[in-house]
Amino acid sequence: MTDRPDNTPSTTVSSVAPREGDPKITPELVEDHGLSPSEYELVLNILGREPTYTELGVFSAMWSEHCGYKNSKRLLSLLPTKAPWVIQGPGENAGVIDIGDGLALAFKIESHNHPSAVEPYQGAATGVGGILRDVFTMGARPIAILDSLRFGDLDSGRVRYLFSGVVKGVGDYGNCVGIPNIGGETFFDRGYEGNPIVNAMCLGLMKAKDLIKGEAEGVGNPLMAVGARTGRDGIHGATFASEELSDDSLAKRPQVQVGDPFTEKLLLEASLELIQSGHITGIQDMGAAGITSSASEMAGRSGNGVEIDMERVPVREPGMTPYEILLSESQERMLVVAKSGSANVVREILGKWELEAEEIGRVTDDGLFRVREGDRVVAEIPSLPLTEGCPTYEREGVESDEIRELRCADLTRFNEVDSDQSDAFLKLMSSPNIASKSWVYGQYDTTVRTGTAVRPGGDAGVVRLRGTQRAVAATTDCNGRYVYLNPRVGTIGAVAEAARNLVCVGALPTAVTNNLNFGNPLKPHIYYQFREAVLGMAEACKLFETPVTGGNVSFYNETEGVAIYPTPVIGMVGVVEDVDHITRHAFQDVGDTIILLGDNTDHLGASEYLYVMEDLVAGEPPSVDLLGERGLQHAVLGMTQQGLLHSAHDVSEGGLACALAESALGSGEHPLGIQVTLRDSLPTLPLLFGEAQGRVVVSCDARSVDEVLTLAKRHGVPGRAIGTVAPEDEGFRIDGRATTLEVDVKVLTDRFFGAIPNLMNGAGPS
Amino acid sequence: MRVAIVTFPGSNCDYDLYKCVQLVGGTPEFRWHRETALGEVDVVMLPGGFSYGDYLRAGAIATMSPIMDAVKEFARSGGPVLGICNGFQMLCECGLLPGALLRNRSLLFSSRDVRLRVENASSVFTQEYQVGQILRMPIAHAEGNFHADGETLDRLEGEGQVLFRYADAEGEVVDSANPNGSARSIAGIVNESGNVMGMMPHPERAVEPILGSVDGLGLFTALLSHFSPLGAA
Amino acid sequence: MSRFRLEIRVIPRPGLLDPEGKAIQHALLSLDYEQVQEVRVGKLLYLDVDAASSDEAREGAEAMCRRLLANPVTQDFEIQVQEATEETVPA
Amino acid sequence: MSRFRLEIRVIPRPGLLDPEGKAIQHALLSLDYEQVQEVRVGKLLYLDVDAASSDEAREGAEAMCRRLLANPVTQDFEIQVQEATEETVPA
Ligand SMILES: Nc1ncnc2c1ncn2[C@@H]1O[C@H](COP(=O)(O)OP(=O)(O)O)[C@@H](O)[C@H]1O
Ligand SMILES: [Mg+2]
Repeated sequence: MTDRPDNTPSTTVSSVAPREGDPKITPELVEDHGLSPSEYELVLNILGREPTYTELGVFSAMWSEHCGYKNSKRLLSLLPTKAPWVIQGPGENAGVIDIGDGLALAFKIESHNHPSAVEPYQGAATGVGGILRDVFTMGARPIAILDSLRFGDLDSGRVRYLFSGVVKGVGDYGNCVGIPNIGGETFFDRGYEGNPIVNAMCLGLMKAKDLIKGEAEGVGNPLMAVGARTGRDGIHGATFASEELSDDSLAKRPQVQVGDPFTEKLLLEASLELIQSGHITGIQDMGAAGITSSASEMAGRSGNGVEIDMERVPVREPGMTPYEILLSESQERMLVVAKSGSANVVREILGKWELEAEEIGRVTDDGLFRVREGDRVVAEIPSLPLTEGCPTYEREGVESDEIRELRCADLTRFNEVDSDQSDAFLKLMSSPNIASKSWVYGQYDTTVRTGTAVRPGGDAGVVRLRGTQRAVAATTDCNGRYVYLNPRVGTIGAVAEAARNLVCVGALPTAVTNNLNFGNPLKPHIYYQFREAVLGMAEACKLFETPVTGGNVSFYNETEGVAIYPTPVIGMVGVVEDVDHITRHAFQDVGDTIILLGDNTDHLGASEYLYVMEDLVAGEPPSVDLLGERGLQHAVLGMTQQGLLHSAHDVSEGGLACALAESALGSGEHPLGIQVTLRDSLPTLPLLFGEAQGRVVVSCDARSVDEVLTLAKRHGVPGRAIGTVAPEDEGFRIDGRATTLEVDVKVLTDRFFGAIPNLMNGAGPS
Repeated sequence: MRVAIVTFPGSNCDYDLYKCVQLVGGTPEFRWHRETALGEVDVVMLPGGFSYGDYLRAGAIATMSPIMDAVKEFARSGGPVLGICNGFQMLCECGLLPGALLRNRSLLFSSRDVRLRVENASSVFTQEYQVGQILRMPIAHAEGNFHADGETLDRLEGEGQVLFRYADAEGEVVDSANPNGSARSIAGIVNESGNVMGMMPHPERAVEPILGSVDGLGLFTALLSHFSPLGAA
Repeated sequence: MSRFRLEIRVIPRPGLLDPEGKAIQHALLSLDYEQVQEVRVGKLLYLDVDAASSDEAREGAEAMCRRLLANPVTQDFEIQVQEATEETVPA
Repeated sequence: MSRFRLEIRVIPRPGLLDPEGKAIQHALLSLDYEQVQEVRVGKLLYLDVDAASSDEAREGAEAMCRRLLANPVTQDFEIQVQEATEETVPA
């Protein structure tokens, strides 16, 4: 079913002669450009004639999934996007929210899955570069990076190669530009074997009044290409990102884009200086589909036209055709609209930062995207139909029988196990999904800019805002296994966990950016996952009052026909009213009381326990009682604000036992023991390792216990003291009605911190 | 105390250092690498970061900048020069300090808190610390593995030019506490005349409780009290 | 069995951006070495290997390059069997 | 004026630890390339320069190496003038 907006051109398009050497437009060529026959017909309608090869390339890029959102747009419109604090919702380079004190926070997440599968280091590095540019083109200075990563299991040499390359790429780029990494996720499951997920998120800070948009304002204003030169890198990357990976695509892989974080750092400083100078009216990253998308989108947003001359674009290699220049995805480039008469000032500012700025065109009033090569026109397309006219589709969606069977699997046999679980516990603690990720964030500069109050390793990262009492917090969350088994429930869980992570550090959740990583949407069971996930996100974001201000869709994450787990990553930001409220996940003092907020259940479905111990991905994922969850979060936030807590940590993968262990071990510097007694009459495995949502482990001074419990009760949250924090040498001990779990803290420390380094060291790539 | 903070394309701890100097009551001023004069200043600081992207060798290309002649002149005339991280790398590259900084032995960028043992508390930079005192502060580098030949190392130790060594929480200089493979666990050194200092860890990131440590403050207050004995701002 | 020294050059593919080469060229220019028109940076590996013949040594190296030493997406490689030392190594 | 291609090898001084070389050897071993006895890693720089003669090109490169391209504390360098392209470049 196609949605056909009125694409009748408002202005007539002149006829454009083909360039010498252009291939003839054939149905095959059109198909190679990813356009369906009906889409091509639309192109013919818009132009009123046959497109040239160059124009076909332009349509192909702009109407790719990556730029045109053709299979996602309709569903995405169901997401809540408004709130009084939202300054800029979806549609710009990044979302922007008001965070008080005249300050605004710009933030966005973006995927670089396909490039990272082909060349993990450069793919990940350029992913970070792109998201930084999205943020600083809004006029905001980047203050934090998060990275959300997923790979196959680490016993494969290929996976270790991808993992180490991606981490190094994320690190090297952000480190060099000097933006602290404050968090993220790292998840391993065979569901991501051939197709890693690499999502990067960036937060930027600005004065609310300094917001600038990617619009081509002011007819006659010069358009300038700024930053690095254009080379033949990544031509058709946007189309490539919209296709499945096959051996074929590896063979004809496009040139890899190489990142240059040093140039990015200069571009960052120059761009902010440009924006401050008042000499420009618009600025946009040349990201996917390069000059084509930045120029046409800027024109589209302002309702103007643009004219650019390919002969004036600074290129890295001789002999580049307009087609290549238009579609190149060379990194570290920007398109700037200068005020008329300001081109020289722009050049001067860029020159100071040892960068180039070249006038390549101007804003026009005819609503056309016109490309020249010197004197002759090589492309002329109405801007609006190009940027907004991409047909959008709603597809058929049906749950796969196979997955339904897994979801409905009978897990009751696990309720009979009562034996000692100490070994299972240690095995879980050394599962790379639960073990410390310090091997990852130890490669990321987390303290540059001297603002990081909570570093990676806790529930959410926190950056203080100089000159105020406030701080911002951010987290990324999604358990793809949950979403795979039940997309709606799993996605609601991701939103709930993100919000829970934020309240645990003392922040009020305020807004969301999201990265929807899915398989091929033309397959009904994938479209089903996508639709359910979006509906779940919409429901949860409405309830938590965390509007979605932007995001990114990455489809076709498949290798040889097998899709990744559907992975709608939630990037959530929150505001800490007073830095004194900041709470961390580690227990602080021996003798403190440990309190569990929320209820344990007999749920074991979709758990890490089943994956690690039984090699099983099955069962219903834990569901979220949205109202109960909201009560819990208000309660925890209230406790942090009243200074009652010494620690707070949410229960997630690995269940209660692992959450307690994470709090006991902290950063590993001062590990502590615990003495906990659980009186629940629940089967042993779900009690220790079940991943029921809506639970937070907090600790406090014995004198504050009553106050904590009273506050919980006032929010309708079940709460009870379950034990105390013990000295390290007294061990880690949990007594249940039918089981006792006791391990040495030193052993626990070794397992938790040593697991990933051990997997990565003794292991060469293959 | 007037402090010139020299910035290069790719410096990224310049602003942190600026704020830190302000915090202790000094007066920081940025100097762009293309300038040729430092002006009237008491101290010169070379900040951390990735000057020229760390391409070729960390710190190498920056030493070719016009301002470096002025920095060398300032150092020769006895002015205190402090290089942190990338700044330390530059000081070695341009010969103001002996040795070189090689890639970390892990081959990975390393970002974490380390502990330093104060080895010499009589330098103008470390006079507010005690010998044997344990300081905690972050490192964040990929090329921090201090290297010099045996003779040079002996001389550095003999002359008290080693200011900080990596140590564990108890102050033991053990290999497991050495984050990058530095020869003899050296984390910071001073030149023979005692006025040029370089260190890999970031004292400017350990100056407020919210950052997790205030152990870096002493370095800056030491310089301040040297130049403004009354502690004037 | 003899010992061979292999010299392997790993070079970024033409057309690919070489930011390090660019930065070095820029630095050389600022030192007035205006004669420098282009700089590309590659990696040099010396491998000492035991093999029955120089051909065997080279073939081994080619396999290693393809599997590990060079990234086929971004790099080309060249192998030179530099010298065979006389000494015979026990197999 | 002709154009010359210089190949400059920057090699860690003998005796210096080469952790990268060791890591590569280790990785090769784990891929069962047991014939590899030692690995050393250096840097390769290709410079295209204009000069009147191959000697002039070499001298220029030596100066660049001493000033910037190699660190005398840790590195040695070797220069090869690889080829002179015929084409004459305007001075
Ligand atoms: N790729 C990464 N980058 C930065 N930090 C990470 C990364 N992976 C994990 N972390 C840190 O480790 C913490 C624990 O990881 P995990 O257990 O997956 O998170 P959660 O608490 O959300 O369940 C995260 O909150 C984050 O701070
Ligand atoms: Mg966790």
